Amino acid sequence: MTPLVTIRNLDKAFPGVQALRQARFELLPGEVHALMGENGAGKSTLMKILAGIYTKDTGEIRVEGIPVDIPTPRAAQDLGISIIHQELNLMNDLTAAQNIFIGREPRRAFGLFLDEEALNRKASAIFERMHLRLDPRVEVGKLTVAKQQMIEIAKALSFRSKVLIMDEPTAALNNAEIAELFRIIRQLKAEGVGIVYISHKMDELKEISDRVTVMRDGEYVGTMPTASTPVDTIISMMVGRSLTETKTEIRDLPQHEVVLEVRNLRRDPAIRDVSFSLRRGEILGFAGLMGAGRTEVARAIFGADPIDGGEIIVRGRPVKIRSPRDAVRLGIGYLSEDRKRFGLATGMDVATNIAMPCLNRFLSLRTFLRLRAIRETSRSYIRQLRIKTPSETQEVRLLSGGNQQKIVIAKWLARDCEILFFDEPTRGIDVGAKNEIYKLLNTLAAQGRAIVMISSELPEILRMSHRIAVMCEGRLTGELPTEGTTQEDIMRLATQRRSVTVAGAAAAARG
Amino acid sequence: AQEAYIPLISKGFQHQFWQAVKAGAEQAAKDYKVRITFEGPDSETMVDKQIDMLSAALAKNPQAIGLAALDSQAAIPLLRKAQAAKIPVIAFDSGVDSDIPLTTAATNNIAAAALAADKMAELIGGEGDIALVVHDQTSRTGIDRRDGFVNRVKEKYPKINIVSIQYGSGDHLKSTEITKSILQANPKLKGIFGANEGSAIGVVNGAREMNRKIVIIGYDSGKQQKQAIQEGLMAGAITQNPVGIGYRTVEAAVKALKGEKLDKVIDTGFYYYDKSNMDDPKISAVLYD
Amino acid sequence: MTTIVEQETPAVIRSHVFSQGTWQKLLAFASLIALMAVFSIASENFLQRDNLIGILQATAVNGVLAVAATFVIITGGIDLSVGTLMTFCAVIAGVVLTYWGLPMPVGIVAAIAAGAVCGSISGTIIAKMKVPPFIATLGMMMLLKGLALVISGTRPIYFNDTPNFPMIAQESLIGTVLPFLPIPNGVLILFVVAIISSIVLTRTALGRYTFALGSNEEAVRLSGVNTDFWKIIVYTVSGAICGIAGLIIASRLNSAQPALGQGYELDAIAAVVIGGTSLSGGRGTILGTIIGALIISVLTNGLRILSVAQEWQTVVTGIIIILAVYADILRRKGQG
Amino acid sequence: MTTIVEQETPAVIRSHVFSQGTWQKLLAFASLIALMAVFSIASENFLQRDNLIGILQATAVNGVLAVAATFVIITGGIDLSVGTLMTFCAVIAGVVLTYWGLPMPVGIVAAIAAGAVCGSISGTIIAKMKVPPFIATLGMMMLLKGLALVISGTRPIYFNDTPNFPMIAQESLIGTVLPFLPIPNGVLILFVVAIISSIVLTRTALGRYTFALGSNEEAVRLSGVNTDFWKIIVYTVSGAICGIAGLIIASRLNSAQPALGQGYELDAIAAVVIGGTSLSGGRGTILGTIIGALIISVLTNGLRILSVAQEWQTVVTGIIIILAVYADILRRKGQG
Ligand SMILES: Nc1ncnc2c1ncn2[C@@H]1O[C@H](COP(=O)(O)OP(=O)(O)OP(=O)(O)O)[C@@H](O)[C@H]1O
Ligand SMILES: Nc1ncnc2c1ncn2[C@@H]1O[C@H](COP(=O)(O)OP(=O)(O)OP(=O)(O)O)[C@@H](O)[C@H]1O
Ligand SMILES: [Mg+2]
Ligand SMILES: [Mg+2]
Repeated sequence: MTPLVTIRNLDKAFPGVQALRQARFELLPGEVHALMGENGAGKSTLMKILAGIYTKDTGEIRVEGIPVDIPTPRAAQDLGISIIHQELNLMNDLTAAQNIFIGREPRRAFGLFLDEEALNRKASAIFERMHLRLDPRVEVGKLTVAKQQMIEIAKALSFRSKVLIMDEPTAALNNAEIAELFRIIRQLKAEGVGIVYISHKMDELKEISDRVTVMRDGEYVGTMPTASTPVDTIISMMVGRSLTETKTEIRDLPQHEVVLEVRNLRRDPAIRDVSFSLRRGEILGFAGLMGAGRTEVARAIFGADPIDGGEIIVRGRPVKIRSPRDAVRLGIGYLSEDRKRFGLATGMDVATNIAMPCLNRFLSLRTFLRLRAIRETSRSYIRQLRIKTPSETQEVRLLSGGNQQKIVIAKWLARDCEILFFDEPTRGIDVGAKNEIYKLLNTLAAQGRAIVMISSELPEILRMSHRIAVMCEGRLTGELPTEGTTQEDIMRLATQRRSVTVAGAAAAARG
Repeated sequence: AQEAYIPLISKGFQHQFWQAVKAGAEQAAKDYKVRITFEGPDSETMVDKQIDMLSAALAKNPQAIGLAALDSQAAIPLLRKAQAAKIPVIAFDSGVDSDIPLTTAATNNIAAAALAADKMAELIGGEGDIALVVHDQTSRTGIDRRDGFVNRVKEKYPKINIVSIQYGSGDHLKSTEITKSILQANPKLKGIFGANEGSAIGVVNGAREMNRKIVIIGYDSGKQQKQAIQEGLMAGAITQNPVGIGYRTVEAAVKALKGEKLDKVIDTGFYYYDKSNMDDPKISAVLYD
Repeated sequence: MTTIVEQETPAVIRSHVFSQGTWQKLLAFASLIALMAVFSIASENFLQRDNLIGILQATAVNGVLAVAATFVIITGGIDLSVGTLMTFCAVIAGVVLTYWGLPMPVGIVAAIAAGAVCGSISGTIIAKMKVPPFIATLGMMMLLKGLALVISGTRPIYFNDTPNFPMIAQESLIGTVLPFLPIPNGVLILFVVAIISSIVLTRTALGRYTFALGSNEEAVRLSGVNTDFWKIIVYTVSGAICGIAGLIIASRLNSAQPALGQGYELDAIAAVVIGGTSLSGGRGTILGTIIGALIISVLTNGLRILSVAQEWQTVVTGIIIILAVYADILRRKGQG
Repeated sequence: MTTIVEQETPAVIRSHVFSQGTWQKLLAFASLIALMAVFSIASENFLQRDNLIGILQATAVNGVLAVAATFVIITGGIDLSVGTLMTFCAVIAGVVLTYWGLPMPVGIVAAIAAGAVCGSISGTIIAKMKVPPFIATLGMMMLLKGLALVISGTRPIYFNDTPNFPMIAQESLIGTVLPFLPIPNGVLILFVVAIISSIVLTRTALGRYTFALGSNEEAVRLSGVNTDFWKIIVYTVSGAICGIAGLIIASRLNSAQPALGQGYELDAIAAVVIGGTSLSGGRGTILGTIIGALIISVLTNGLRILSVAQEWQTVVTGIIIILAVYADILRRKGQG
């Protein structure tokens, strides 16, 4: 069988970074080939070259045995290669359907006018195939990250290509959606499509892939059949060492004081009457399905969005939080799930981003920046979190996705908040770094900080939390102790919908 | 021998009036075998741009300089510099509050506008509502023509009522719209004075579009204004002698270089012209297209 | 397999969008109606047929320029050259008709073609040389201002030899059919241009890419669309529309005035933004732009009719422009 | 345990960055030097001390305005009101000094304070009312243009009763110390303003937030920074700098000319962008802005010295502005 894609001896350098060194890769028809490696190993770069977004320095790419040149995304499309980008690449002002078919709009007779009905019909058909219920006419900018990710997937599927590259497609998805995606992948596989699958989630790897190629520091390490290779071997190939799992030990918490108490928080329509409390030294896991309202809760408490009602009590004192500034002053920090939009000034350098929330600390005469102190602090976080960057003066947008995430974390560590909301903190982070972050969370908790960890990865929730709060449709449907709780217990609460009948009736009444 | 170089810094260059001044200056340059350049800022408000032009002109080692100062005081420091370098300065179009310029070749805009007011009064029968469309609220020519007109009306024609004075930057279209609004707001309006070429054309256009017969008095000439007078849309207009201003400025500079004594003022004159005297050689000589 | 999204969502969204649309269209006129009401009360001369037609006529040039600017602004760009490009096209028409004595249709085509060519040059500088639109069109503005003077010989060009030329903007086709509604052709042209532009923006590929470019150019490029090409087309179309504006103004003044034009770009851009088009690109409507242009005309006309001193006219205009946009912002916010 | 970051990387990069920095600084001057070389060859009058000082003098006002605009543009905003704000401040100085007869320092403080107040109003409209900067400052531009006329009584105000007033910009402190270098005080003020602004932008919290706002305002807000406050401060500082420009121009003309000012904003913004500051915010330098302002002055002066016909001056200026920015783009690209 001729491989669909063969890449040999590929080099790619960016200013200051050798991203790829003699990289190799091979993809067979009907195969799901996982591409693994730490953050910044060069996975995305390799695939972007294959998709015509970057051009290679040297090396050879063959598609179905024929050497090819892929100068533009269009050339890649013509070769039957399509890609789901790691970072969302959508036109927020356009509708879902318009996004999916941009550049390939169906036309009416004479080809002058666009056929909007056909466009929406075709988009609906794809959504149907994905079992996704979404109005193709909804503006993409108004959707959550997860739904936007689903639209990216729909777009890639719409090409019906021979090679489909998925660069961390599941980073923003929850279990149900991931299962749905896997169903689609298996279907494509049966049709003979070759799929490159990049992910940092080890369990997915085992479930979906046939072979795995590991990269490290831009170099090829090896290719193995997934079934016969233990996960530990893959991990040690990735990081060049073996890792030990951390597990949160559950200390005796009830005697610790309550630092944050939320009573009857409301923000129509996303938050309905949410109450919970958080103790010093505690990690409270927030579980739930897409759109359950966890992000909304965190943002509302943080003052990023106005609330319609409810009380917030910090260290025993009722407070009014009108802006993130109020929150930060009260010692509350929030790591957004959407780092590109809300977490980072990507055009600025690493040091600036890390120092952003606590610039006051780095001032002399309350005016002048103590540049040396900023530099040293950022360097220490770069070391501590193993952020892969040439220096603290590198612009954040040039870093790999996972390393960007680490900078968001560093930023809030530097601010030294007592109460921290981590919204999907390990999204897009490699196993090694994930472990570091888990350790960090534990250390922070042990230091007496109170942490809310929002995560869509149930194993992570189960492994890290002292207590688990589950949300569904803006309501808190239950609180579980970690001890003895299973994924199924959480899912049951996460799908405990109340509004279906009520909302359905209301919709019917409205006509 | 090398030709003497005389830069002329005017108040503008795009308007037909200034183009006519330039033509006169170029004619004199040819006659007296000197080299001139002619430039001015885009609009008559740009006082400091004119100063920069003057400064650049001084850097070119001129033998003499002609200046139509936008602000009579702002140019003085540079004129002192010219004086120190023994470069004679000739003022044109309007004066400079200083004795540095050897002479001033200019129209008396106040008197000219007063003449326009007299003609207006005559044509509307000494009473009724009139309005002004002026090109600029703050420039010397704008102020002089407005005040010359308004003051004469106040002094001599108590029954004439000036209902509106508006400013259109000499932009034909803007002046047209302004005229239309004035006519709309004042159904009994009898006449409008347009204080420069663009304003006057605008008034003519506006009255035509509104289909209103009023007495229009313009200023300067140009093809459209002459045509409007011929067709009877415009009663008449004041003309200065722009070609003469340009010519006499350069001529005075040449004389100064030769060490001749100059009169303090060169009055280039102005005329009121209408259908009846347009073809008079004395008038047609100072009109431009 | 379970689907997660709630059942009712599409229906909710549909009905929501609909009511929003109708509401929004009505409210967009709010500032305009409010202004007109104030002026009608303040002066009996305001709400007369002739004055209203006058307002429409005064909107023609700025309206067409604003439509041209709308295209560019929706792509996230800006066009400072609309005013001088208009003048340049008028001068080209003058050269073709008066200096060369060619027939009127040739002059019309030449003016529009000149606009398209200049637009495509701006577009190329922006798309291919990656010069920011502000600078590319600022440069073009100066270049065209100079060229208009050079070509015309710094003299107005009159259309006296083309007797039908004033017809383009001044006479009234509608008036010959409906004598009580003597709307000048210039206004008619504005509405035709607006309607066609609106169709282009909402129904054609060009329109789709115009919005897409303003929304996320990189994403469009990564989707395999030739973004450079489409950007050049957008500027070309915008330039051609400026050519039409050039014909209207030349016809109205029965001459090409080479010195005119600078300053018109700010009015045009203001109309676009008052009309709710975002300067960061991705959203906007022609209807909004027309309303914006009308707001400016009504304001200018009304203040003049009231004989407000000119310096105060400027002050009031400044304040109203800010308030009109603020009202629009509140309206959007009110609708979520 | 291995660390992943290679040992040599930082060193390699640092030296790279260093050479890049030096190189970049030299190359940024390239267009300026090239222009000056061309003019020196073309005319012997160009490279004379007095002419060079004249060029600097001509840069003073536009340079200070451009510095003011740089602050705003780095936040991703735009300020169309710099020109008329300058005039407004000059008029305020005139009122305080000439009409009220107060001592000179009071006039100076009043002008700068007026600038700061107007700036803070623009800033508030933008930050609190969320009106886009283009519209907010367009409105302010008109408002201030009108107010300057109203306050001055549409007449220039002369500073004849304040004999020291021309000293602010015209005389030469440097010249009294170094007689061969009679650089006027206006130029000195420009350099002082530029140096202080540069320090503010690179070394202070205000500067850091200025860049951050332009880079990703929402992320900054979510970092707990009071973005509205800092935005207002940026506009306030920018306004105060416009006040300084007002003093320079008033001193240079020994009068406050109330009608002047509109059109200056385009020159100022052009200087900023030619200097490499991005209109989309987040990046820019004061050094670049000064170079940009100098490029414009040298070009204008050089073309005048060569006695190029005025209409062609405009054409050439338009082309050179585009090319200067293009050269800057190429330079950056060459350096990755
Ligand atoms: N445009 C660019 N300019 C400069 N450096 C870049 C650029 N894109 C990527 N890099 C660098 O190249 C290296 C490889 O990045 P890449 O995005 O391919 O990593 P990755 O394996 O996809 O990581 P992650 O798992 O975090 O997504 C990183 O060091 C990154 O900083
Ligand atoms: N910007 C927005 N505009 C409109 N609706 C929104 C917006 N952001 C969130 N929502 C809606 O609010 C609800 C809660 O979303 P939220 O992002 O808080 O969920 P979540 O539990 O954090 O899930 P996720 O896994 O997607 O992060 C959802 O119904 C979502 O559609
Ligand atoms: Mg990646
Ligand atoms: Mg979330």
